[in-house]
Amino acid sequence: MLKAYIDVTLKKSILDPQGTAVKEGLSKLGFEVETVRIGKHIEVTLNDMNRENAEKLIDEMCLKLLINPEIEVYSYRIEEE
Amino acid sequence: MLKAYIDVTLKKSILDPQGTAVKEGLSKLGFEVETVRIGKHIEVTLNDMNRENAEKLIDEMCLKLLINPEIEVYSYRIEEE
Amino acid sequence: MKPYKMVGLLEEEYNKIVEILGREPNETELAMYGVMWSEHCSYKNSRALLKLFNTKGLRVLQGPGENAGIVDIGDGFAIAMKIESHNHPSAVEPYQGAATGVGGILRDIFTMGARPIANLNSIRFGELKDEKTKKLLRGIVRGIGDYGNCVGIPTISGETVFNKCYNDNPLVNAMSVGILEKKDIKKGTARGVGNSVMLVGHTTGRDGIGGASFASCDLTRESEENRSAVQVGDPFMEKLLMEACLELIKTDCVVGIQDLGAAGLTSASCETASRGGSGIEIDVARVITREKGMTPREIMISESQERMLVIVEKGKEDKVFEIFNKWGLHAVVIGRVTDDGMLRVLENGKVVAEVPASSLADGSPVNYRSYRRPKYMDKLSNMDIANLPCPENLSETLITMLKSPNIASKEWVYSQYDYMVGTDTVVVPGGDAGVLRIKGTKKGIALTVDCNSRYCYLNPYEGAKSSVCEAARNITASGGRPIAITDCLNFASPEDEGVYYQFRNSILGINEASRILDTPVISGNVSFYNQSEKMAIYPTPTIGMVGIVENIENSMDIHFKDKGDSIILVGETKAEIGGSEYLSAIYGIEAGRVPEVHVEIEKNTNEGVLSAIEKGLIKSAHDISDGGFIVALSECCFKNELGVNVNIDTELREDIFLFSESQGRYILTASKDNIKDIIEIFTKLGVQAEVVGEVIDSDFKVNINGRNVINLNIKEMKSAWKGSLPCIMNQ
Amino acid sequence: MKAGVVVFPGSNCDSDVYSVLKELGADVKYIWHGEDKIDVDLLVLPGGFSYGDYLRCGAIARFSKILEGIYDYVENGGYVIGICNGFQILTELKLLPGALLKNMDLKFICSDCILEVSNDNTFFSRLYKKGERVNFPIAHGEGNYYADDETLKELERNNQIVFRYVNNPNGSRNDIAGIINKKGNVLGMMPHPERRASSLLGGTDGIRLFKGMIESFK
Ligand SMILES: Nc1ncnc2c1ncn2[C@@H]1O[C@H](COP(=O)(O)OP(=O)(O)O)[C@@H](O)[C@H]1O
Ligand SMILES: [Mg+2]
Repeated sequence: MLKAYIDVTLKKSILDPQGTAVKEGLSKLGFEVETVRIGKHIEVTLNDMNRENAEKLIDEMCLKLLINPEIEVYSYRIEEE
Repeated sequence: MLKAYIDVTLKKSILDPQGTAVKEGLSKLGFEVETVRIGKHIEVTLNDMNRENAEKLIDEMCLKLLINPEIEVYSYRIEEE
Repeated sequence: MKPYKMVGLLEEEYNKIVEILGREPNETELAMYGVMWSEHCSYKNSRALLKLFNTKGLRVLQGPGENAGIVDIGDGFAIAMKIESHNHPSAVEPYQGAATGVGGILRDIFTMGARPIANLNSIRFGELKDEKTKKLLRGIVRGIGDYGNCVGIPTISGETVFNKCYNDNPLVNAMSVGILEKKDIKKGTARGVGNSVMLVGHTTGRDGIGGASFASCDLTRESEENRSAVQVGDPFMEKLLMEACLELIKTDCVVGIQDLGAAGLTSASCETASRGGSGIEIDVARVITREKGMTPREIMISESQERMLVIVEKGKEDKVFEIFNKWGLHAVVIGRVTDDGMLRVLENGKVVAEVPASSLADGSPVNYRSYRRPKYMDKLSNMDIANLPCPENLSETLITMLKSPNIASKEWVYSQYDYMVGTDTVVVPGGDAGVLRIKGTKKGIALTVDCNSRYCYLNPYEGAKSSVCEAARNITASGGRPIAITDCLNFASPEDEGVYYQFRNSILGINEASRILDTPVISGNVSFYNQSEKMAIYPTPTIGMVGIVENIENSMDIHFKDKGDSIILVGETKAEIGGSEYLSAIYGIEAGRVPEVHVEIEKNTNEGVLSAIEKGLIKSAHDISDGGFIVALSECCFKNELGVNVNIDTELREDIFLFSESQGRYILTASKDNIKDIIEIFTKLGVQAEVVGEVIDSDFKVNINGRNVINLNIKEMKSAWKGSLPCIMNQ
Repeated sequence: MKAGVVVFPGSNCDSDVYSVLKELGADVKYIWHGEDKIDVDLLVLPGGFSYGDYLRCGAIARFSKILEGIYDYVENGGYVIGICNGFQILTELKLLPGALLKNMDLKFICSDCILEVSNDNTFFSRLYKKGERVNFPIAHGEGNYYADDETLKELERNNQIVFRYVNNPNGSRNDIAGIINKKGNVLGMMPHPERRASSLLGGTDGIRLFKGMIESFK
């Protein structure tokens, strides 16, 4: 089986108030960091197929449903399970 | 600068309603997949420090704020920026 | 460790099980007894006392014992209601703990055949100083909101209280209220040999295994590592399950229906069988599981959420499949009703557990605990508070009071709840009770939850009585006639004699008020062991109450409406600052004699207020509670930014008059023309009522015995009151 | 006018809008998401949490059977109003530009809300006056309207902004509370006009929106 690990984040140009809130939360606990951005992490398990097809499939899923290209970008890696 | 990419997911035994809904959504679009799990993706930029310290720091942040070990687990990778 | 200890049972309880079965229980059976005989499910430490409650009344269609109580509101309609605690899960995972608390209580309502129409909540936290408490508040409020909002049930009222006694043990009491036609009442009963037992809704997973026994122990380190006990809620599934169940109930195929709450399939099956005097046989292999390799034990005690057990008339299963299919939900036949009184669990046809259903449901030993008045009570109630200095600047003191988290506006909380969805909310949160219209009738219902736990700590009997009376005043001020109570009794360990004294006296106090006000207790919940190594919570018997508003056009809110209206103070103000918010917020003292409450007088006073409202004589009504007259007066001004000019003649010291929490009081406004009639109503009832001032533009002026003691501007007061919580939360 | 209120799994303001339309005498029905024909003059996408709003609000509902034909329906001049979750679905469908992000302060907000009518020259808003202030409640966690600069300019230029917040509660760009498509037959808005249709429930500002639509058909 294959497993795709997809990360979805807001486009750089869009404010990420959640990230800002977490950054502040961290700072209250004494952790000073430069920036925090928050997105979604999606893990999809696929039946066996060749990697190329898997990539094509994941791209399609992302563009059709998993992300909204108006506001989000994605990246992923695929591993054998 | 260092950048940590943290993935937070629900523990295996815990229901993931989001994942279930998305799996069904995908299936409606004709994508049949085995499982979908949805979590959070957090990107934290840190000032330069050695890797070991960075790892210690990220572990601490996760346990103190970013996750609830009651229901979530996390993993991360750190890269130079 | 002995196996019975692992499931939380005592040696004598184990021996009793052996006696019942005539043999040693196997692992699955033992686990089932463990969860069912836990405090949370068996009420073993409270059952004896709960029997004392006044549970009967002309309107009561269903008293305690079912998933929710039901009262008749006329016109063929009835109201189902219930309150339940989710304290322990919320302490460990605030968001999911609170969310699943709402989910559970909603299922209790639609199980009865009622459509949920309102949620309420009573939430209690430690001091709002440290980050930990803020995190709890954020998570719990978000959890309650997200769940209720998503299912589409308005959260129309509640209370939010802060006190250091809740530092380690926040309380989350969720209440839900539903409406049904009287003829549609359903019960959690299994009857009719051969009828099918169906499991519907979510799949079954390993989440929440052992939750019931988890809720019955102290919050110690060990439980903080007890990881699988928390569940994740799925409000979307709940919404579908609710719609499907309500649709199903309208058909003729349901014999009984019961939600799966604490102790999961075990409790649902043994309780339905026990209530119906029958037996149930189920095969766990038919249960749809989320994970592979779940054992019968795990399946039987899993507390996976959003599931229901339906007893279906033999041959009508297809109708169930059809309805659940339409909503995209699972429904499977997992067993059948038998007549041998046994709960028999099979795995692929092979018996893996077999015990008398009623022994699980009602067979646990009942503990008659001993109790003793704790020493602190005399010490605290005799403390001399009369000699505290009177603050020099009472305007400043009032501002400090308005900013204190217990008095400050709770908009930060309730604006995260959709309180309007369903378009029936006539009186929104932020006043006394919430009011809903009942479509298709002229009526409405008023709902509130209240408890003054500081009073209960200082004097459990009077405190519990006050809590009932406060709830009744909140209902009355909104134009409703109180008709029934649901209660959630949150206490520390029943094994402590002092705590058991608090518990017993609280019940007696509730009972006295409930009898006199004719508001029977129709459902409730007990939560013990709310304590940590460091401290125990104050006794907190939360009172949920429903009232009928005969004519919804007459429902009332607290807000002053027009300049020139007269302000009437109803009830007598005495030197009663013991246990008050004033002592606590200004002097840091929680002591003294709590205000006396005379339920008969309260009843008369309520009659008067209600009759003034129903005659259309008044424009606003607010009861006086935390913070006394002056705080209540301020609250009436904020929404429409109107001020007051008030003149008081009194023998009491100024601060004591202003902040006394004497019971049985209201602030009303009316146009000058109606004053005579209003005063007459109260005079006839022997209740004190007098005009103390009038509504003016934007100044807040109070004179006592001719001397100006408070002079403030409404905008300034409002920003102190409204800005306080957001400000603290953003720090 | 024939109106249809779509019921998705997880819709929960469906009956609220339905009752208002019904009371005003419209010929209104519910349309189950699994149906495949839009045979009404006005399609209402109600508020709620379709499919739990689990991935993004409206992302899954967009693929419902009933919405397969919506592009043709709109092309042919059929009217659509999306309220709250319905607005989110319309942006996911790309029938309206932009997207709705989490509220700026990350909290769900339920409250009264003052709007200014920016365009009174639409099928939906014709009974209001430009510049008029109305109170429609809001109740959403993700109502923060986002579109890129280019799109915003175009919305302004074409007068597509119908309602604006007077005190922006959620961070929406250009205070946008409701927009219409270029053609003028699809309106999306976060506030709930159906919650202001009775003086018992706080006011009747919202009722003119529904009246306006119904009267257009007379
Ligand atoms: N947790 C909550 N959920 C919903 N509404 C709340 C909550 N907390 C407070 N409120 C609202 O704020 C009002 C004022 O709170 P409080 O001062 O405790 O009222 P009261 O003393 O009249 O019971 C409540 O009546 C209720 O409408
Ligand atoms: Mg009150």
